[in-house]
Amino acid sequence: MAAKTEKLLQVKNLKKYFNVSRKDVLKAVDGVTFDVYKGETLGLVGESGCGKSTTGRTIIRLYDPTDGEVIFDGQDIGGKLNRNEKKNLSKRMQMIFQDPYASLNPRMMVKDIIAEGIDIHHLAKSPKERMDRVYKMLETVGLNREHANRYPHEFSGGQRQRIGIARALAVDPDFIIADEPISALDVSIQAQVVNLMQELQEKQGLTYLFIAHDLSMVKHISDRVGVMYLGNMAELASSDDVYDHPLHPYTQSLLSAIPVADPEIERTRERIILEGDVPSPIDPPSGCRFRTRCPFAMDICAKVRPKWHEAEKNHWVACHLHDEEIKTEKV
Amino acid sequence: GSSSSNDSSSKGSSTELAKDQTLTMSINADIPTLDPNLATDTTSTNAIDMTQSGLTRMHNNKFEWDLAKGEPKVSADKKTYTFTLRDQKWSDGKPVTAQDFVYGWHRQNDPAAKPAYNFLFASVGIKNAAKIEDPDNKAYYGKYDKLGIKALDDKTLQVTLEQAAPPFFYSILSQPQFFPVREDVVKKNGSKYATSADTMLYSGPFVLSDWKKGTGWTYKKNKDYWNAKETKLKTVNFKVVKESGTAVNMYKTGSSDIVQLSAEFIDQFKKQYPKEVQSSVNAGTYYLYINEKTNKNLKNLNLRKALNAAIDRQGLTQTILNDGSVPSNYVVPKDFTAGPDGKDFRSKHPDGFSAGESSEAKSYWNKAKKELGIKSLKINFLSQDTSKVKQIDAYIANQIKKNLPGVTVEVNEQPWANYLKLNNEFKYDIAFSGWFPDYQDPMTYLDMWTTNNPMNTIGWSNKKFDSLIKDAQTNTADVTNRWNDLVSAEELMMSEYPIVPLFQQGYTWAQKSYVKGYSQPSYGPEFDFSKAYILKH
Amino acid sequence: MDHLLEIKDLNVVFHIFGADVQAVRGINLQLDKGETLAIVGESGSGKSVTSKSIMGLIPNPPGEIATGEILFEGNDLVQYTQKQMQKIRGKDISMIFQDPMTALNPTMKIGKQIMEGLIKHQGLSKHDARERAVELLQLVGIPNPEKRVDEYPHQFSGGMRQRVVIAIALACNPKILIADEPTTALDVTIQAQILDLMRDLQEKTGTAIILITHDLGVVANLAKRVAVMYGGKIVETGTLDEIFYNPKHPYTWGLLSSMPKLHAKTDKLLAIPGTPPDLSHPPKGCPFAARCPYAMKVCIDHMPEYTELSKTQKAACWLLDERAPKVVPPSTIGVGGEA
Amino acid sequence: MGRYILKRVGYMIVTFYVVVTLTFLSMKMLPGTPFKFANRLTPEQLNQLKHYYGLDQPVPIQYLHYLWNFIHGDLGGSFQYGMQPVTEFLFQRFPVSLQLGFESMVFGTVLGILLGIVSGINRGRVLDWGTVVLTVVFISIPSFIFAAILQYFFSVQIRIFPVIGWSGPMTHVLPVISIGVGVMATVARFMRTEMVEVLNQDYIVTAQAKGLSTSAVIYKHAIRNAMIPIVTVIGPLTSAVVTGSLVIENIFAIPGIGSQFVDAIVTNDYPMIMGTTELYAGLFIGTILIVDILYGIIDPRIRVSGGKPS
Amino acid sequence: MANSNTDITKESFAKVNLADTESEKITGESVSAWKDALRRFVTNKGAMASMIIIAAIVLFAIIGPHFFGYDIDDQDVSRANLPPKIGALTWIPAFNGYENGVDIYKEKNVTKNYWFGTDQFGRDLWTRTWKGTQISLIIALIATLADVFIGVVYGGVSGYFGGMIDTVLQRILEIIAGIPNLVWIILLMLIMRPGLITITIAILATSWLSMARIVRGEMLKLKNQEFVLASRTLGAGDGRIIFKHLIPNSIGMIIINTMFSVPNAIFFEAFLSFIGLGIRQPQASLGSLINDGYQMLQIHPYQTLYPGIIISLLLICFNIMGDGLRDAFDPKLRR
Ligand SMILES: Nc1ncnc2c1ncn2[C@@H]1O[C@H](COP(=O)(O)OP(=O)(O)OP(=O)(O)O)[C@@H](O)[C@H]1O
Ligand SMILES: Nc1ncnc2c1ncn2[C@@H]1O[C@H](COP(=O)(O)OP(=O)(O)OP(=O)(O)O)[C@@H](O)[C@H]1O
Ligand SMILES: [Mg+2]
Ligand SMILES: [Mg+2]
Repeated sequence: MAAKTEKLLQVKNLKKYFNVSRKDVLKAVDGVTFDVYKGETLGLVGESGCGKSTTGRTIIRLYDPTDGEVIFDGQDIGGKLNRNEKKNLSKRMQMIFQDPYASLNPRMMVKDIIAEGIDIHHLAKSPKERMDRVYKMLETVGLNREHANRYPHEFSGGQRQRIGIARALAVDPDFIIADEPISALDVSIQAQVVNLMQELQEKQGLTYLFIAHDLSMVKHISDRVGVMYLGNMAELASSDDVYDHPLHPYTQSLLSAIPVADPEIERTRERIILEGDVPSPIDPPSGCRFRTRCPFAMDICAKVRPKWHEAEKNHWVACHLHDEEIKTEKV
Repeated sequence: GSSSSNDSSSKGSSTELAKDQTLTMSINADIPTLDPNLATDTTSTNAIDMTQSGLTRMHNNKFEWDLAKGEPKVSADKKTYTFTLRDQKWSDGKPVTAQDFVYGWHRQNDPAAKPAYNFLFASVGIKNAAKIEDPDNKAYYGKYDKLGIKALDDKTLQVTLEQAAPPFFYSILSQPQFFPVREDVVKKNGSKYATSADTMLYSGPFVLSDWKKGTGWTYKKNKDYWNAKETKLKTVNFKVVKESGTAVNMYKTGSSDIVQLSAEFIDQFKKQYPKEVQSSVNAGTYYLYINEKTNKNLKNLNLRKALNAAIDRQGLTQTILNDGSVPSNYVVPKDFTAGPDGKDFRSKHPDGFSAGESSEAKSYWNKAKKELGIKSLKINFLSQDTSKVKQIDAYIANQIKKNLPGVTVEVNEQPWANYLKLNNEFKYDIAFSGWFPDYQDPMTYLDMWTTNNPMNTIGWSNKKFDSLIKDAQTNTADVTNRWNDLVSAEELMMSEYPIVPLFQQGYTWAQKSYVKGYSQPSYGPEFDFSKAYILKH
Repeated sequence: MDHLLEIKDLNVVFHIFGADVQAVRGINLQLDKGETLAIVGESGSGKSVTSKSIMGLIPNPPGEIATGEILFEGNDLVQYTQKQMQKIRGKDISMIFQDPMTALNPTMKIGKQIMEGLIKHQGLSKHDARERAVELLQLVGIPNPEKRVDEYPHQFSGGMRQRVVIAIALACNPKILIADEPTTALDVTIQAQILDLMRDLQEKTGTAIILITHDLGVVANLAKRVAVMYGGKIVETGTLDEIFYNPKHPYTWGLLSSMPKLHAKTDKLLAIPGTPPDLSHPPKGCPFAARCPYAMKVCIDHMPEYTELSKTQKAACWLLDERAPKVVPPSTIGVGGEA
Repeated sequence: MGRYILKRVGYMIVTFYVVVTLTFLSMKMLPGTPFKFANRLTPEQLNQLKHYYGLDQPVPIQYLHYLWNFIHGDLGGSFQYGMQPVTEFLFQRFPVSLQLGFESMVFGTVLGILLGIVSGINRGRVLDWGTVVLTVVFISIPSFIFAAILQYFFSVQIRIFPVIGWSGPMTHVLPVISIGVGVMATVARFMRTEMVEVLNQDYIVTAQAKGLSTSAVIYKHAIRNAMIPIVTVIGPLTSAVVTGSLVIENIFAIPGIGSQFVDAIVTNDYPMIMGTTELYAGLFIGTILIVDILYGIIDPRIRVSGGKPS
Repeated sequence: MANSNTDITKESFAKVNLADTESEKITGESVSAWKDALRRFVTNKGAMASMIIIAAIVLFAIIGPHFFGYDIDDQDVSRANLPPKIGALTWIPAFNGYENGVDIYKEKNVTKNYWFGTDQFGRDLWTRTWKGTQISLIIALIATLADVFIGVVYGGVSGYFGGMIDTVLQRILEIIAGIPNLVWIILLMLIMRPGLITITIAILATSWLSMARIVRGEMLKLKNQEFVLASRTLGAGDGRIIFKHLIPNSIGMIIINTMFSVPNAIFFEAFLSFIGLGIRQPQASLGSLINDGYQMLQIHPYQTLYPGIIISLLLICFNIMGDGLRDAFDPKLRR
C-alpha cells in the first residue's frame, strides 16, 4: 500500500465529558490525539465503553467537544459551528452506524432514507434526478432498483447495513466514520459489508475511521490501528506493527485474548489473561489508566500519566515502559 | 291541618301498645346545631322542637300552651303580655326560669352571637326589635337589653310589643328563636355549646341521648317533661342516610319504621304497601318569578297570562313530583291558616286564580305578540342546580316551549349562592323559586311583594296592594278587617299575574302500620312524633 | 454405541402469526461423556432452538417439537412430562445463556439464585447450600465470595455475572452443560477469562459441553467436535480439525473464508452473497443452494443426503455425489482439501 | 437514598403549597356568600356577618391569615356547623374513610394480583380472555351502580348483609366489595401486563433451566418482579379510593369524610371544603412519597443507586 | 450414500448460475410498518369485533335519533315511564312492555312502541340514548383531541429539547400530577357552570399528563436512536427530525394511548355527570342518562340499563381495541 501522507483530519487532545449527575463527570474521551491521512483507513479498537463511539461522534459533531481541536482539511471544526457550517461539514463527513435495525427509520421507504441527504442538501434538481441518484446508490451497494420502494424491516441485516452505506454515500463525502458497522452482523454477512467498503474506498478515494472491537477485522481493513483504553489512546501504529509487535501491555493482552479460528494456533497459544474489568470512566485510576490491570505496573504508573509519544517511527504509544526518559532513569 | 295523624284508622291487628316503644327513622341530614339561636335549617329546628320547650308548642298545625301556663295576661292596649311559667326542669335538674327566656331572647338579638334568624322579632313587632336589628340605628343597634322582654320574677315573664299582637303571635313563640337559654351553660361550653349531646340542656318531651355525627342520633323520653304522660315513645332513633334508595331499602328490610319517599318510589309503594303510604301538604309554595323590572316584554299582562296558562301543573305534580304536591294557582297555601271565622284562607278561592287551560295559552300569547309587535321570544330561565329542581326545570321549560310556539327557553341552572345573586340583580326573565312561612300567617306570603321590599325581586309594584298590606300590618287589633285586607291583597295580586304559581309542596312517606300518632304538619315541627306510639305487632 | 445424548430426527415448529416457522428440520446429533461439541452456524439457523429442545424449554405456544427423539442416557426426553424434565434440568443437563445482563433475576440475591438448584436437586439444607454457593463463586473466580453471595446482580459487572451464570449451571455437577453463546455479549478480554474458566472447569468435572456460537475463534479454542448448521439443518459435522482443515460443505467453506486471518495477510475476504432462507417457507432442496456458488439444478429441488466422509465427518451436499463435477474449495480457507 | 428522599419531600411541600393556594384562590372566585339566608338579610346585616367571618378584608390579607392559621393547624370553623373547628370534623370522619379505603385496597389488590397472575400465565387462552373481559367490565361499571345492585340484592332480597352502617364486620362487606372490584380490575390489568412482560425475561428461562418447578418459577421469580411496579399503581389508587368513596359512603350511610364533603360543597362551607381538599391532597401527595420510598426499598436496583431505573 | 431419487439425472448436476442480484430478491409485496401492524390487527378477533361494535354504536348514534321522529325533549307525561316494547320481539320478556307483570302500555293507553321505553317526562329513551351516545362520543373526541395535542406538544417539547427545558417542564408536571384529580374537579365545580366546556376543561386538567409522559419517553428513546443520529449527521434540522423521524415513529404509541384515553374521557364524563358537572338538560349524555336512571334503578331498571350497556360496550371495546393496537404495534412481535 502506498504511504498516505496528506492529513485529512487532525485530532488534538480531544476531550468529551458527560455530566451524568450533579457531582459526577464521566470522562468518555479524555485527551486523544491522532491524525487521519487522506485515503487511508484508520481502525479504532478497544473494549466496550472505552470511548470509541464518543470519539467518532464528537468528530462528526453529534457531540460538542469539551476540549481539544479537530482540524478537518485545514479547517478547525472543533469550536462553535453555526448551522451552515455544520451542514457543510455534514456533506463531507458521514457516518455509518452499528445497529442495522436501529439505524434505519422503520417508517420510511428505502428511497427516502437514501435520498435524505440529497433532500437536505438539495443535490437533485428534479424528482427524476433524485430517483436516479437513489438507483445509482442502490446499485453501488449491490442492491437493485426494486428495493427502493420497500421498507427497512423487509431487509436482512447485511442489506440494511448496505442501505446505511448508500445513505452516507449519497452526499458524496470524503470521510466516513464507520462505528462498528459489522459487529451486529452474521459472520457470513460481515465480509459482504467489509468488501463493499473496501471497494468503495478504492473507487472513490474515501477515507475511513473504522471503529470496531473485532481486532481481526480491523486489522484486515485498516492501514493503521489505534487502540483505546478508558478514554485514552494507548497505542497507534500501522496495522502490521500493532499486530506483529505491539508495545503497550494492553494491546498485547488484547491481541492474545482474541481466539483465532485456527485450532492449531489455539492449542499452542499463550495467553495474557487480564484480571478484572475495566474501571469506571467516572472515577478512573490515577496516572496510567491501565495500571490496575497491567501485569507490568510500576510505582510511577500510579503517579504520572504516561506521555503520548512516538516510540518508534510512526508508532505512537502511551506507556511508561516505552518512555525513553523513564527508561534511562531506570537504567 | 290535613296531616294524616290517622289514629282512627286502626284496622291493624290490635290497639294494644307494644312493649318496645322504639321508633326508627332515616333522615338525609345530620343535625347542624342544637343552639336555638343559630338553628336555621329544618333538621336543627326539629331536634330543638323535640328536646326543648318554648312558651307554646305546635301540634297538628295548632299551637298548645307549653311552658306558658295558658293564656297570658294582656294589657288593655294589647301591647303588653304577661306569661306565667309552668314548673319545668332542665335536664340538669335546675328549673326553667323567666330569666332563661330573657337571656335567650337577648342572645338572639346580640350581634356577637351571630344569630341568623332574629328578624322574626321584628316581624312580630316585639318592642324595639326592629331598631336593635338595624345596624344604621346607632342608638339602638345591638342594644338587646332594650328589647321588650322582662322577667318579673322567676316564673313571670312580661313581653312588650310595639302594637297589638298579630294573630300569629302565640304560634310563633313555638319557634326555637323564642326559647329559653341557660346563660351559665352557654358560658361554660363556649364554642362547644350545643355541638354535642352533652353540651346542651333539654326541657322538651325528649332528651338527646346519643349523637354520633354523620351516623345518627337517639332521643329518649324525658321523664321530667311536665307533659310526660302524653309521651308514649321511649326511644326514637334517627339514622343519617343520604341516598333515597338506601332509605327505602332500610324501610323494606324493617330497619326503619318511617321513610320519606321521593317521587320515583311512590308508585311502587302505593302498589306494594298501599296502607303504609301517607301524605300531607305543607306550607311550602313554589312559583316562577317574572322579571318586570328589566324585561319590557314581561310587563305585558297577556304574556304573563300566557306563561301562567302554558304550564300544565297537573302533569307536574302527578308525574314529575308525584309526592303529594298539589297544583297551585294562588299565593297563600291551603290548610295553613284559618281566619277569625275559623275558615281556611283559601276557602274563598279554593282553586286560586288560573289564567286558563294550556289550550288558552296560545291565544294570550297571540294577543301579546300583537301588542308587543314581536314574533318570537327568548326566555332566560334561572334556576337552581339541585337534582330535583332540575327535573322541574326541564318540565317547565318544555311546557312553555310546547304551548307557546315561538318561545324558546334557555335554562340557567346555578348553585344556590349564584342563583341568589343573579336573582337580586334581575339577571333573569323567569326564575324558579319557593317560599316557606316564617310564621303562621298569610302575611308571610304577601308582604314581600310590596314595592321596594328587598324580597321583591320581580319588580312588580301596585300602590293599592301596598296600602292593603300596610293597613293589615298596622291595624293588628282589628282581626277581621286585617284578614279581609289580606284576602283582597291576594285577589289583587293575582289579577296581574306577577308570578306564576306552580304547586304547593306535599310530603309522601311510608310508615309501618303499627306506627300511630305520627304527623308531618304544614307548620311547626317537620317530623312530629311527640305523641306517636307503637302498636303491638 | 451408547451416547450420553442422542438427538434423532428432531423437528421443531413455531406456529406464529400467519405462518409455521420450521426452525429445526430433522437434525441428528450425538454427544459423548466429557466431550465438547460446538454448534456453529448462521443466525436463525436453529442453534438455540435445538438447545432449548434438549432442555424441554421450547415455549409452547407457539413452539412445538413436531417429531423426533432426544435420548438422554437412553431415555427419550421428548416424552417426559414437565415434572420429569424438572428433575433433569439443572441436575443432569444445565444451560448458560448468552446475555448475562438479563439472565439473572434482578431482585434476588446472587447466593439465593445459586442455592435454588442445590436445594431442589441435592436436597441440601439452606446452610449447606449457601456454603456450596460460596465455594462455587470461588471456583468461578469471584473474589470475596462470602460477601458477594449476598449482593444483587446489578452490583456485578458483566463478566462477573456470566461467571455467576456459569456457577449456577455447574452447581449440581451436570452431565451436560449447554452454553448458548456464552461470551458473545462480553468484551474480548473478559471472553478470554470465561473461556479459560470453562476449559478449566471441564477438565475438573468432566462435564460434556454443547457450545453454541457463531464465533469460529471460540470454536477453535474450546471444541472437540463441530456441527455446522444452516437453515434448520446440520449441513456438516466432524472433528475440530476435520471441519477447520478439511471442510466439505460449501457453507463451511464460506464461513471459514469470510473470516479475516489475524496471522496471515488476506487481500479480499470471500463473502457469501445473499441472505439465509426464510424458515417459514423453507426451500425444497438444499437450504444453502440459493447462496451457493457451486449450486446445481439438483440442489434446488432435492435435499442432499449425508455423505460419510470419515468415521467422524459427514456432510450433506450434492457436490459429494459421484455424478457431481469436481470443484476446488477456495484457497482462503488455508489448508485446502479436494472434494 | 437520603438525598433522594429529601428531594421528594421538597417537591411534596411545593405541591402542597400550590394546592393550598389554589383552593384558597378558587374559594375567593366563588360567587355569593356562605350564608344560607342571605336573601332574607339586609345588605347591612350581610356586611356585619362578613365582618364576623373576616370576609371583608383584602384578599392578600385573608390569604396570609389563612396560611398563618394553616401552619398552626387551624383550618377555621365550619360555616354549616356553627363554626365548630373543621379539623375536628376531619379527625372524626377521616379514619372511617381511611379504613374503608384501606380494606377495599387490600381486597382489591390481593384479588387483582391473583387474577392478574392467572391471566398473565395463561396469556392468550380462554382464562386470560375471560379475565380481560371481566376486568374491563368492572372498570366500566360505575361503582355506585354496582353498589346499588349489591345492596338491593344482598340486603333487600337475600338479606344477608345490613343495608347501612359501619359497625360490625358484616357492614363492611358490601361497601368494600363495591369499591374493591374497581381496584381489583385496575390492579389485575396492570399485573397481567407485568406478568406477561416478566415471563418473557431471560431470567425466567434461567430459573426454568435450574429445574425449578413451574410454581416455584412463577412464585419466586416472576411474581416478585412483576409486583414491584404494582407499587406505583397502588399509591395513586389508594388515595383515589379513599377520596373517591364519597358516593359509596352515601349509599351505605357510612360516616366518612366523603358525604361530609358533599354537604360542604352544597352549603358553600368554605373552610370545610378547603380543609377537606387539602386533606385529600395531602393524602395523595403523601402516598406518592411513601410509594416512591417503598419502591426504592423493594427494588434492590434503586436501593443503592438512589433513583428509579429509567 | 447412493441417492435413490430416480428423477435425478446427469443434467441435474449442471451448474446453475445464480446472479448476485438474484439472491437479493425479496419476494412478496412491499409492506410498510403500518400495513404490517394493520394485518396483525385485522387477525386479532377481539380487536376486530370491538372495532365493529364501536362502528355500529357510532352508526346508531348518528341515525338512531331519527328513527321515530322524536326530539330529545319531546315530553308527554301521559306516556311517562313506559318500559321497553318492541313489536316484533314481544316474546322476549325484556321487550314486551310489561313491568312487574302489568302491561304498562295497556294501563296508560299507549299504542305506540318505545324500543328503550320512556323516562319520567315521557321522552323516548331510544332517541335520547342515541343522542346521548352522540354527545358522549363528541365529548370523548374533543377531550381526546385536546388531550393528545397538549400532551404531545408538552411531552414532545420536554423530551426533544431536554436539558433545562425538560427539567422545568418535568417539575411542573410533577406538581400538577401531585394534585389529586378530585381536587381539580372540585375547584372547577366551584367556579364553573356545568356543560360541555366544563367537561372538556375538567378532562383536560388531568388527562394529558399520561400522554405527555409517554410522548416524552418516546422522544427520549427515539432522539438517540441511530436513525435520528444519521439524519443529524446528514445535516437535518430540528424540524425535519421532528416531523420526519420522531413523530412518525411515536405515532403508534400516541394512537394506542389515545385508544385508552377515549374510554377514560367517556367514563370521566359519566363521573362528572354524577357529581353534577355534566351536560345540561334537556341535552343528554350517556353519563347523564345513567345518572338520571340511577335514581330509578330499583323501580325502572331499564332506564339505566341501555345507556349502561352502551357505555360499557364502548369502554370495553375501546380497551380491547387499544390492547389489540398495542399488540399490533409491538416491535417484539414483529419479525
Ligand atoms: N450521551 C452520553 N451520556 C453519558 N454518558 C455517555 C454518553 N455516551 C457515552 N457515554 C459513556 O461514555 C463512555 C464511552 O462510551 P462509548 O459509547 O464512546 O464507548 P464505545 O467504546 O463506543 O463502547 P462500545 O464498544 O460499547 O460501543 C461509556 O462509559 C458510556 O457509558
Ligand atoms: N419463540 C419463538 N417464536 C417464533 N419463532 C421462533 C421462536 N424462537 C425461535 N424462532 C425461530 O426459529 C428459528 C431459529 O431460531 P434460533 O434462535 O434457534 O436461531 P439461532 O441459530 O440460535 O440464531 P442466533 O445465532 O441468532 O441466536 C428462527 O427463524 C426464529 O425466528
Ligand atoms: Mg460504541
Ligand atoms: Mg441463538
